[in-house]
Amino acid sequence: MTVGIEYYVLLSMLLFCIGLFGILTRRNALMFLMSVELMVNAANINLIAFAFYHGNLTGQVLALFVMALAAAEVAIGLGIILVLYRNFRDVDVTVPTTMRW
Amino acid sequence: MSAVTPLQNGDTVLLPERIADLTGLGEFGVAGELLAAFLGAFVIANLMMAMTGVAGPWAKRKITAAFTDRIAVNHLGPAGIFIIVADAVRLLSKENIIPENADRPAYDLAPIVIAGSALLGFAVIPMGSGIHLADPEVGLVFVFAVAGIASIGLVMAGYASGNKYSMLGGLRAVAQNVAYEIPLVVTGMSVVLFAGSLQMGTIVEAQAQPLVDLGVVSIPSWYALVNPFAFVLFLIANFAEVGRNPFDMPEAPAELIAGYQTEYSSVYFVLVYLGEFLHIFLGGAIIATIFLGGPAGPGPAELGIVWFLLKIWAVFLLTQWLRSAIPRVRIDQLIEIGWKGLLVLSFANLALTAAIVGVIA
Amino acid sequence: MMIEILIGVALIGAFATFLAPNRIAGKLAFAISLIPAGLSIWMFSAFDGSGNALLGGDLAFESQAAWITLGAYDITWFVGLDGSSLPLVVLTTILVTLAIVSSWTPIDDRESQFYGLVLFIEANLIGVFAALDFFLWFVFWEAVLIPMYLLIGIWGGPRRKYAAIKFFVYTNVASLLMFGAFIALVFGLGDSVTSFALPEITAAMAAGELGSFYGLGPTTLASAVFVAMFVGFAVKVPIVPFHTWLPDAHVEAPTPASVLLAGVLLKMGTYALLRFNFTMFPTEIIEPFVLPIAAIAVISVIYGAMLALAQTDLKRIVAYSSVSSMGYVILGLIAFTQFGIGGATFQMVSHGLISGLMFMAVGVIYNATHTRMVTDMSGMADRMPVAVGILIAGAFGYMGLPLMSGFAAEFYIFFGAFESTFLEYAPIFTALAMFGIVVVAGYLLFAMQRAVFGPYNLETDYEVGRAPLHDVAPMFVLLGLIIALGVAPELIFEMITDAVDPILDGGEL
Amino acid sequence: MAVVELPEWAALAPVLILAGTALALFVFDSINPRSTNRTVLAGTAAIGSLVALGVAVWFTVAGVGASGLEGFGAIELFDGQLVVDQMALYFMIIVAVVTALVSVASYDYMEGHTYQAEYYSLVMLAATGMATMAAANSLVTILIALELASLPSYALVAILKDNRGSIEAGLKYFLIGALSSAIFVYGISLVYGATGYLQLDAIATQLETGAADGEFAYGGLLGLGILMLIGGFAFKTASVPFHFWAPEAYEGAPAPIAAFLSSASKAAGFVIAFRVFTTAFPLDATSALIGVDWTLAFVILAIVTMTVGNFAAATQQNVKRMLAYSSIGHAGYALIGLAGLGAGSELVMGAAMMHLLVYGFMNTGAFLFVALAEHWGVGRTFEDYNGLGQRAPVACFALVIFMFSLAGIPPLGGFWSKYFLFTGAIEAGLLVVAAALIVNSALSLYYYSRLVKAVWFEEPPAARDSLGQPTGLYAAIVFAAVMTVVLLPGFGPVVETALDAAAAMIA
Amino acid sequence: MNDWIAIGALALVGLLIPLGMMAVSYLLRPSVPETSKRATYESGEVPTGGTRIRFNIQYYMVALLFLVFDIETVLLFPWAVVYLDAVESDAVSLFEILAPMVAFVVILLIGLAWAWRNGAVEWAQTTRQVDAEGNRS
Repeated sequence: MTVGIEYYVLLSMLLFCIGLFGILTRRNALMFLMSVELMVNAANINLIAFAFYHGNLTGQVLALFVMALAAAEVAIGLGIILVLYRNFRDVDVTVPTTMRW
Repeated sequence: MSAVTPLQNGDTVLLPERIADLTGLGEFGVAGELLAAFLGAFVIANLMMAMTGVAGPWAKRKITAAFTDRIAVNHLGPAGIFIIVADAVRLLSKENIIPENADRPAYDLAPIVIAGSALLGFAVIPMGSGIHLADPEVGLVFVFAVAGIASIGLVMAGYASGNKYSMLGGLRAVAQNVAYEIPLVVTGMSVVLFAGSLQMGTIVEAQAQPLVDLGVVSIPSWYALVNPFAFVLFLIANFAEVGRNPFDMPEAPAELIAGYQTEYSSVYFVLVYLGEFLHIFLGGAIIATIFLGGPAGPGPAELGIVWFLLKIWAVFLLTQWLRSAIPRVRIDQLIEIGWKGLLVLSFANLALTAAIVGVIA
Repeated sequence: MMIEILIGVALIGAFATFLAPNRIAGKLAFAISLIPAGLSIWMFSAFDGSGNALLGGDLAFESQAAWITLGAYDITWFVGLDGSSLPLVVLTTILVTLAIVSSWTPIDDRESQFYGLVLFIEANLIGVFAALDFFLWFVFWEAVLIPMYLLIGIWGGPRRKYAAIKFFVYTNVASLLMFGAFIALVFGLGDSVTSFALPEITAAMAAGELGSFYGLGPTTLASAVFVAMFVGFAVKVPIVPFHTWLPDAHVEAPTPASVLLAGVLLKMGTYALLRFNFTMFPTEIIEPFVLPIAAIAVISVIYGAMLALAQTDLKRIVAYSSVSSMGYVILGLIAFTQFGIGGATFQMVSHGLISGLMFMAVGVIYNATHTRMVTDMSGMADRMPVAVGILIAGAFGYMGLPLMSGFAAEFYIFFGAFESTFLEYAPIFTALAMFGIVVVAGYLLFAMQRAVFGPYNLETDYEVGRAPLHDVAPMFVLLGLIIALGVAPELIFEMITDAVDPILDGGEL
Repeated sequence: MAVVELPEWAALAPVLILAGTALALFVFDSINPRSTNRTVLAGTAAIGSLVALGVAVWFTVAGVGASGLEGFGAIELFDGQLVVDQMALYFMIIVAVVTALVSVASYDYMEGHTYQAEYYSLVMLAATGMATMAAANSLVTILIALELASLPSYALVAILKDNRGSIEAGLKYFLIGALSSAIFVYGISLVYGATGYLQLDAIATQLETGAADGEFAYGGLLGLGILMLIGGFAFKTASVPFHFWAPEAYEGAPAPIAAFLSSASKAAGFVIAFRVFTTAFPLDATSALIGVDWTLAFVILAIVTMTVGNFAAATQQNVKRMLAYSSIGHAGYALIGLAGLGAGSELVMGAAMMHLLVYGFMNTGAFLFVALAEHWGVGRTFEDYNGLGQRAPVACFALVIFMFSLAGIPPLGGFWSKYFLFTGAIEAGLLVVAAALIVNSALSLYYYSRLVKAVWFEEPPAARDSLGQPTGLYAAIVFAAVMTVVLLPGFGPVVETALDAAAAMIA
Repeated sequence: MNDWIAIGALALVGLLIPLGMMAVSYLLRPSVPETSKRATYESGEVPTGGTRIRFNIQYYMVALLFLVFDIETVLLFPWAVVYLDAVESDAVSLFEILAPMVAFVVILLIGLAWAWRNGAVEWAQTTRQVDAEGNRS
């Protein structure tokens, strides 16, 4: 009762594309973060599926690390978004344009 | 340390298989397996629902009354036991008032999440007498993870209600959960150091080894006895985690009306309320499993479920006892106890345990 | 070790001056610059080399040390002097000393930086003339640009920014072209060379080791490289049509910078032409280009002179006349005779001295009048007899008055060009170039007549008095040198021909 | 050989020292919160990075990681997750140097900032990440090190939390960084899926056997993965197509941080790119499997990056932004190191390494000059810099050195590395790239000399207060300038080290 | 039989029971719509202001701190699982097993100490504390 590896890859690619789509269309910084998380988790699905497929644990271990890194990234990101809100009164990523040329 | 071989699936007979064997569903292949699993799940879920049913409307009142020297429910049935049915009917047939500011899908989902997450946690708990739904290798992590989902339910409830008090209650719930989750998990980890596995079955089995053999009486190596420090830490963290006294900040009626459940009524309220009790029992089940030897106890193995329920109820009793005996801490004290006290202590415990395990081996 | 000492003294001096307080910077720089000047004169007297540096001659003051190894190629610190480079080194050190002295009056802002840069230029100029490893040479070559860029840009006249950038861009693009070409050449030589030492490359070229490079056959490659390098150096020289940066740079540069620019920097170009294009390449590569080069040389001579004729700015006149003078040098070089190349080298020295003198004289007048316009300064002869006298003497030098070094130089060049067998129609070219002399004489006399004689009509009557001694003394030194070389050209000419002869032998002429 | 016998893990000493310094700063701040004792904090950071530098140099000289009779061979740690070889040490040196310069310069620049200790410890943490990147030998460690370098950097860019520019810069840097790291992770997962390994040499072995017996079925997956990995590198090195963040981030960030990011972070990005593409994806096997020669991607990236960077730089009015774009241009130059790998010669990659070292001095110096200008408060555009040379000749002279070195003019260190890149490109047969290098260098001269012109030639605005001479900034700038110059005569050891390291990687 | 099938089944049951209860309640309960019923409950007073209130920044600090430590426990669990086996096998010394974890935890504790000292887990600050803070910097 094993599911073929290609389905996992398809799933993860779908997730990745959803994330990418979110990044391209959303202007809210929080939404952007969430979309990025989707992309990272797509990678995690891949890693775990492939780890199972290849029969080694490397992928799973990396998936753990990736989760940790994603969490750290979110922590930093939220901090930045917080100061962003404090300075610009908005979390729309297109609002800060003090440096456009 | 004696060699504890991690159990492989099939070493113990799990509930679904038992059902499959009994009913002959095993012959129907995957569909039969699914059906058997479903039946097993149904049994366990109903067992737990029944227990909360007993605990919520009846036992809680009785215990509190006993502590405060009152009588409490006593009209319906022996010792008022039928209040359970009456309350159930009463609550289910009440009008469901949904506040106008509610954020609808989240508002409706929150009770389901709160109740469902607690139920799901019981999947990996070995309750003895063959009542054990599943025994995955990552059981302990699974149960922590599933129990953690409740915070999402709480914050959803608090946020979606559109009420300031609910919002604060939800936030407090999260702050509290996150503050005590780590001591909880880290202390749980010190058990893993002893057992060398995350599988619930293995952890229980490891506790069956005799700690001290006094000839007639053999004291089992329950981790509560082996590592009482960890046990106490875990107990405290667990109370905070399930939001009981003295850590019942999220709903603190005196401050926040009823916290995140302020705006809930009718069946939604029932679900939230039951969910909380389920969580208390889940916490008790975890404690029982990883510190109190699970279903172990004197007598034949078939009595496992009895011993197990007894242990859960003991923990429940303790929560109610504390509810009556100890005042609530302030929110700032709560956070500081968590971060500055329990967290550090739990790490100390972990390091100490690791050192002891290492030296013994 | 002598060359290292020269460069080191100048470099350390530059640094010390840069950090010194403005008040004493000028004196300090002068004192420091006396050391290389004195040393180089001693080196001149102690010169014991023979032959051409690139063609296996005996080098004076040679020293070589490992620097960087890049794959198959060694890049070394390799310096040494032969008869053609030593006079230029001496010219450099002397002119720098004099330029420093002549800056005392006009430079009154950020002196320490100014003198620091001048000494820095000196160090690099010595390096350019002494280096015998291509990379080393190129480093010095380019290192001259930055301080000169700053000198023009900071202390220059009203249009200094434009002039500085123009100078910088022209010379840099030219360098890039030349550099790329040379690298292509070395790659084309492939395994036959193991270092960037110029003698080794020359030997390999002579031995016909040139292979193909990116599909270019040896001959094509060599020709392309020859042209690219010629163009690269021509910008520096400069010759028509690459000369347009020169008037701007000269006019806008402060007097001492002009002195160095005209006196030494231009010689870098001609020196490089001599060293690379006309020494390194076999004659059969040069041959197709002889006529065009000669034509360019003659055009430079005449066109430069004509342009000078049209100018009213005294500095601009001198600048254009430099273009003209450099045309002679090219003509002498392409003649490929002992007198031609030797004369060209001699002209480098001579022109360095004369143009330095001219610029100094103009500078002294400018210091007093704050104008360089020929029309404005008429009648100056009365007010500043010494400066004007020297200016006129310089002009005569330019014109090639006998007993002045210009005469000797031009004589050698014409003689060499005339007798050239390498250059077809040599007499015609020579004659045309000689016609340039007439124009030069014409415009200089014309300018002098307008500028310094005639009625005094400076609109604002400045307090024009005698120039201070330290302004005038350098000019006398230069004048002395000019006359000395004019009277006794063999002072350096023998040395030069000694270095030039191997080229001609190698060139099988 | 080495006088002292050290245990194997000691090979990581530079990294450990950097990490230890970061922790020491945290401890200091915990004991003494919100301390503004800048001397102690900046001093600790500077000393820590200098010690790391010293150790790295010592190791290099002693031959740690070097192959051959003299050396000890590459030291593999943690089952080859980390490897300390010459290249690792080489890049640790770059990182440590830049960190030291930045720490010293920050002493003055961050004066009056509330979160001093945080600032320095974040710098040290980022430096630790970058140094680890130099030694990372597996996609796991690479990812972790990359994030360890990136996360503090995001915070550092946005550390001026009341400055809208800084916040905006931090936000943009973070958003693009997060996106690119997501893409990078996905790329890793695809490569892992195609090969089953994350360790670089294991991947290579897998690919080679796969190419040999023709049973490798995941060419497409691998190709896509490699493409995504390139995306991650492009972000870290500020190359096209992930370069958008650079101008904004550098402009908004505190100038020392901009220096740090544009020099050390870029170098670190390149070291993993070098290592991954030389170790994990052997050219022949990989191109046989994915059907395309991956150097082609770098050829295109190199040309586009240097052109985009230089052309954009030429149009800027803001000095910091100009430097930012020029830094993109320089990423393009360094990319030649990967583009030219097809020839199988170590020269071109070695040249890129040399360029990154020199760049570490000259670019850091240039940004620190901007830091100095910001410290003076003279403004940000070219016009605002007018006439600074009259007031601060030493710093402005250093600026001249940096600018001309960046442009690649001979008497300065930048000339060598650019020349080596040029020869390397020619040797690798990339005539187009070499031509692009030349053209772009010529173009870059325009805008670099423009700054020199502003500082030295233009008249200063009428009212300008006298300019202070902050010790730390001056020391850092002068040191960077001296090194930029000294690298010209002293380039020999650099060349040897870089070429040895590159040769060891390619072999 | 796969454990996860059973767990999935329980998840399904865990979903169905609440839904079932909701369905039963839906059939039983009355519906008497009335506007004032649906108003937000604020102790019987007329509700004031919005619900999206500003709350203490400390919630955020704590959340971030949690993120760090939670992830850290995730990374510690694998270590904890193999610890016993590693101790019992003689291949590695106790130090080698213990040291990485201790180093890891120590780094985290430094982080905690830092957060502690910098007031990240300080829930409420009195005016005096805030003043002292101001003087220190």
